[in-house]
Amino acid sequence: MQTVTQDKFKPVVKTGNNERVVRQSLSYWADAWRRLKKNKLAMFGLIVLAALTILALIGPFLQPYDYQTQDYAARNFAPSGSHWFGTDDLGRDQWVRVWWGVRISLFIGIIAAVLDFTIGVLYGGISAYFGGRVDDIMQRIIEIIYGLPFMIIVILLMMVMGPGIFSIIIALAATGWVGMARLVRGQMLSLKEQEYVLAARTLGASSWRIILRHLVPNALGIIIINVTFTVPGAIFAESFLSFIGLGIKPPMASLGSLVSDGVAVMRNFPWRLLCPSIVFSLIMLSFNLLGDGLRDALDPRLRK
Amino acid sequence: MANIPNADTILEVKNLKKYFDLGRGAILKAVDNVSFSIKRGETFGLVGESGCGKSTTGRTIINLYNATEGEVLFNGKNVHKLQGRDLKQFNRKMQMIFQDPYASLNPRMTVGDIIGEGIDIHNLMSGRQRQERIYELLETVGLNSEHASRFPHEFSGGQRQRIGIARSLAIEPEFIIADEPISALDVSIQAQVVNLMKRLQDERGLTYLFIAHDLAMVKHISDRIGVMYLGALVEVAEANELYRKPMHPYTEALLSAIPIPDPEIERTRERIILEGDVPSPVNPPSGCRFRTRCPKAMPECANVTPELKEVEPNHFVACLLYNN
Amino acid sequence: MSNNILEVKDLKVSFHTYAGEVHAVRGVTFNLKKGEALAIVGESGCGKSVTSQAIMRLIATPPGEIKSTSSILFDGKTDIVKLSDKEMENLRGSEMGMIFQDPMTSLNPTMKIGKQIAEGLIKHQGLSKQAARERAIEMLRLVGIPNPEGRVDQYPHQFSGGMRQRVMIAIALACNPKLLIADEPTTALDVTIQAQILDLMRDLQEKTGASIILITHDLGVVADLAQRVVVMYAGKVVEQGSVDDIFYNPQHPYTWGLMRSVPRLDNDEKQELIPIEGTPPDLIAPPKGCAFAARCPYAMEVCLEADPDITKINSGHSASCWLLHPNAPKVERPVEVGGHHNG
Amino acid sequence: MLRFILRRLIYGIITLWVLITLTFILMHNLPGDPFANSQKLSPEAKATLMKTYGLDQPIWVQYGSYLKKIATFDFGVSFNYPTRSVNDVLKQTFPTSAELGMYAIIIAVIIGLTLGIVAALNHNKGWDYVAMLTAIIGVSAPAFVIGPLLSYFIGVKLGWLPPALWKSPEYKILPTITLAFGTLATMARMMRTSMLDVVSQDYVKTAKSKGLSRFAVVVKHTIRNAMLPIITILGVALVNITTGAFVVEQIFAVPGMGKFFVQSISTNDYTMIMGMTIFYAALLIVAIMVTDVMYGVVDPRIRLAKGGK
Repeated sequence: MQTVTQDKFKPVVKTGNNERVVRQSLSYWADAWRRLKKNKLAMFGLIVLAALTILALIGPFLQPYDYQTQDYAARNFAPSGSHWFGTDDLGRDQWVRVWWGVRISLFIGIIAAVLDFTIGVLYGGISAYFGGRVDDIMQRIIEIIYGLPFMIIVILLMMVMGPGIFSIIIALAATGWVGMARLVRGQMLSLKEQEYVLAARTLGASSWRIILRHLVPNALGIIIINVTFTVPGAIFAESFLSFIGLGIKPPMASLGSLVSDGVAVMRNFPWRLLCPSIVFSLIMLSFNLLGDGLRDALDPRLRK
Repeated sequence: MANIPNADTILEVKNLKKYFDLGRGAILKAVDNVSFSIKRGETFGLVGESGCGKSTTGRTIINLYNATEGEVLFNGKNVHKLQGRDLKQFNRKMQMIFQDPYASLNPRMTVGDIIGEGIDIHNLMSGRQRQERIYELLETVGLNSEHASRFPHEFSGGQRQRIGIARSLAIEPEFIIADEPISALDVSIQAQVVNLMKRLQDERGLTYLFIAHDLAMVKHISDRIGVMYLGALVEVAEANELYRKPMHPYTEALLSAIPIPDPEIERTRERIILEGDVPSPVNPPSGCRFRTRCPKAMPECANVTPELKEVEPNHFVACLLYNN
Repeated sequence: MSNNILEVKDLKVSFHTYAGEVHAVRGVTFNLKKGEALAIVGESGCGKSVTSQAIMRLIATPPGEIKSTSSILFDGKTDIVKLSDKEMENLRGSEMGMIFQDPMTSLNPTMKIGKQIAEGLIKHQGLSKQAARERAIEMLRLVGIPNPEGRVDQYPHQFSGGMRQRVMIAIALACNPKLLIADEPTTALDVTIQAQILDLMRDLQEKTGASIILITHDLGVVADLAQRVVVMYAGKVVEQGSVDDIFYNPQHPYTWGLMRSVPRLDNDEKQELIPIEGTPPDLIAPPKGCAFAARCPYAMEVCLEADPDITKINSGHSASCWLLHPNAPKVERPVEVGGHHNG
Repeated sequence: MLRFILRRLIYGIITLWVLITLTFILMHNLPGDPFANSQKLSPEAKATLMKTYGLDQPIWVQYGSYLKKIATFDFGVSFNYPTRSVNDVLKQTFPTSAELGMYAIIIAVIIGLTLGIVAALNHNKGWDYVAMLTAIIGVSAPAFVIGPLLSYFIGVKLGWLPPALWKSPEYKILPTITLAFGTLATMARMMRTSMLDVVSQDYVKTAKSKGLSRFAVVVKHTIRNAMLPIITILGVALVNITTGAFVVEQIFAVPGMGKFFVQSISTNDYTMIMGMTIFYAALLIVAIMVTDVMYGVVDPRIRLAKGGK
């Protein structure tokens, strides 16, 4: 038996508030940002992406060349002080061409993501919102499109429309939205049955209010995750097309076409392969790392 | 019919049916011909096992679902025919408390905005006044004003459930449907929520439809109780009467199945153990739905669907045993 | 002491999380006699499930850790804490079986249920596939599944919740274990199905003589099935004794609180429910002194400073509360608790 | 179950039909006519050719005969080399591509799944990081980057393996690795996620509580169930491998369908493109269909459900 002095047996006066919440208050987005910041790989991806974006914007101006002027006196130079990434067989500066390629990649990636997002959210949202027959028909259409090998459709579209950025974007947008539409529909259908949405309905909330205040904010996290993976997908698709000769027209450069040209001459001028390959892989890597990080940060299942 | 409507009746459910089309010709008869009424200021408990249609009944009453057949009269008006201003008015008068304290609060909204949503929708107040009202509601349910800026995930299950109650109170309803409000909570917390609900009823003259599977808690809070089985109401009686004198064999079995926290009673108690499982509401048995598990089933139970009849004053049973 | 099938001594289990070490079980001691049914009750997060999983050594390490000073003596000789993984595998399933809370997720959805029962038999009793199958059918019959010959080759999704819990019981009892641990076995089931399962468990205990540890939060289920009760709060045992001790002569304010917060079906007058205010402490930083002090209406200064000793009430009944200290002021037990019985 | 298979079959056929129609419409909207390139042709000769190919007929007649031809597996002859039929080219190149694809998918599945399993079983430990690093590199560096680099460093610089061509077994290593890499990475990631999901399931705890050995728990209960969702992505993996082969065959000068397809694209050989597109598409649609059905067969929850999903 522990020895205790008598005065310790006085009842304590309860002052504390039982309902005090001690944790710091954080909104979903603030908390997601905090998690993302803790994720070193994701932050690496974010920083590299920022650096690449800046270089894509200013890179071409750091050298006194442009992407198309040919200089027969300076053919196939190795990287040096005057041509940081060397030159190609027409004497064009590789540094400038690579950053032009990055510009195109990022541009296409972002536009494709925006289009995917817009079409996908509209299609999926309409399908889920109206339900019933509309949903049925829209879903059948999706199932059919989903079964199509999308790269082959893109190739066909490119052949009809001819090469160029515009064609690529149209071709990617025409095929890429299906995944997003399915995701949005699934999200909306499950969110619609959530008790907080039912609660809003019993309060008499209008459809718009439910969509804007309840459905969209709660689906946004997963949609954003999907978008971050759409971007590298589109960048890959563009480079792939350019690589097989269906993408960007010369003299404009794309990372895909630069790699493709590099393959032909890699035995003699390996830097022509290495420079665009490394930059391209860095872009893909950063987007994937960032996407993984965002998934961990935004996925509600991981929240406690 | 369960009750003769009069001025005291706030809610009347008449021959309500709610079917769900599962596709391929399969129809789930979640609620099949249910009638009862609730008097102003009373608590009506609705009990039954999972899948018996008690939650669907609640949701159909509050107009989250359309009725397949039958009608729900709230203050004498058919709930499913309301439009425009009448509908808005109805939304203010009837509210719901939900089961899952995690899913019933929007995780992206602050507690203040969650509670204030009803105020915003009905344009009741704004600015400081709205703020004051939210603080007041938080205090009513035992929380305080500093909680308004926080998010739902920072609260425990019991606290969240009280936030849900505050949300429903914000627009000053007359009638609240509580759909299993305590089944997700720990026992010691259940009492917090139930006591709060009782206090609010006394202070504000609320009417409750209390849906739950925990008969002991339903009996504790309710004035009258309806027992549901497979989409049908099998017995309605005053709470103590139902326990003292269950008439329907299902009610009897249900009551006997509940273990009582008293070892001495448990040691001597004879239990009625029902055989098998509840049949599927997609393909319910003909006649009386309980007959496949009923220890007292008779041959004619397969052919005749028993109707809810007042066998004793204010005690209604749907069973052929009481048909003569 | 060979009378005991299980002796748990100073069991401590922690989980290492990103936020720090969570002390889920903080020194739990109790014994289980042969053939006895013991219930562990408490609120969610009190450590009752962790205790049961520690006995089965089902706690993933890491993040979990059973402290090496703990001991769980099985059948008077084997210390479960010190067994190698291999030795533990031989004990699990053959000497002790377990039933989990959710029958919908506890069975492998892609394996025939007969095979799921047979697995343990093949491993522990060296039965042939055919013999194990025969025994699986026998087990299904024993747990009351109609047409076991036909059902043995079906998959879990073809069974209802109650039927799946019967299958789980068949799996747990297949090798005639000496100890059956049931972790909230009826919580996910409807009352009429719960009655079936409780009935079955009582029946099987009589037939097999297995000892049972029943984890539950439902005092009704405790009164129905258990002979002894351990009440846990915040990772510690606050009171333990026979069911009669706990229900008719409870000593700890937390036990009182548990009893007062549930309504009784057999009470006609509307008694007031008295909730335990507040919420249990976060076990990342367990409070100094008695963990219940913050919610206890009788808390004294000493409660906030030091953990109370275990006080013996009678041979099998003990509680940890400063109110039981000889110098403590006398507190009347609330009348609602154990009221109509001369404890 | 029968209903489930039938449903998949009908979808497959509709998809195929949509694709054939799409191909037809797109081909008819190509800029210029197919003979625009050959300036040597006189207008008369051109008209004769148009007649031979039925291009002077109304469009729906063309569509009808097109469908009929495809239904009888007659893809016509090459526009550019009228002596070569599309079928001949397919017969000639398909075996090579199939061989390469087969190797790649086998390697991707075996190594990918192993990597995923190892990573999941060593969650947040060394092996997990190694596996995931491999996976993320695989996802970030597609075939047209990995391929040339492997060819250059291992083939040209180090000279360990032939940098190109498709002859004896050692020639086949680099193309196979290149083609398998991306899919391998996807497989590894998927399998890891799926495994981590299954490991935390209650039934794994049940399996442990029976006293099964760690090995038995992992093999019989965890991996088995974790594989189920992987089956559904096998179809997609096959699609990726097929399109990846366009590039890989180009880089390593493998005389397969992909290389020929890319060549046809650059020479605007329209009948060839059409024929090959449909062949490819049919192949892939069937593959997706088969994996879908396979999933249904393996998962008893679908197999034994009444009337499909």
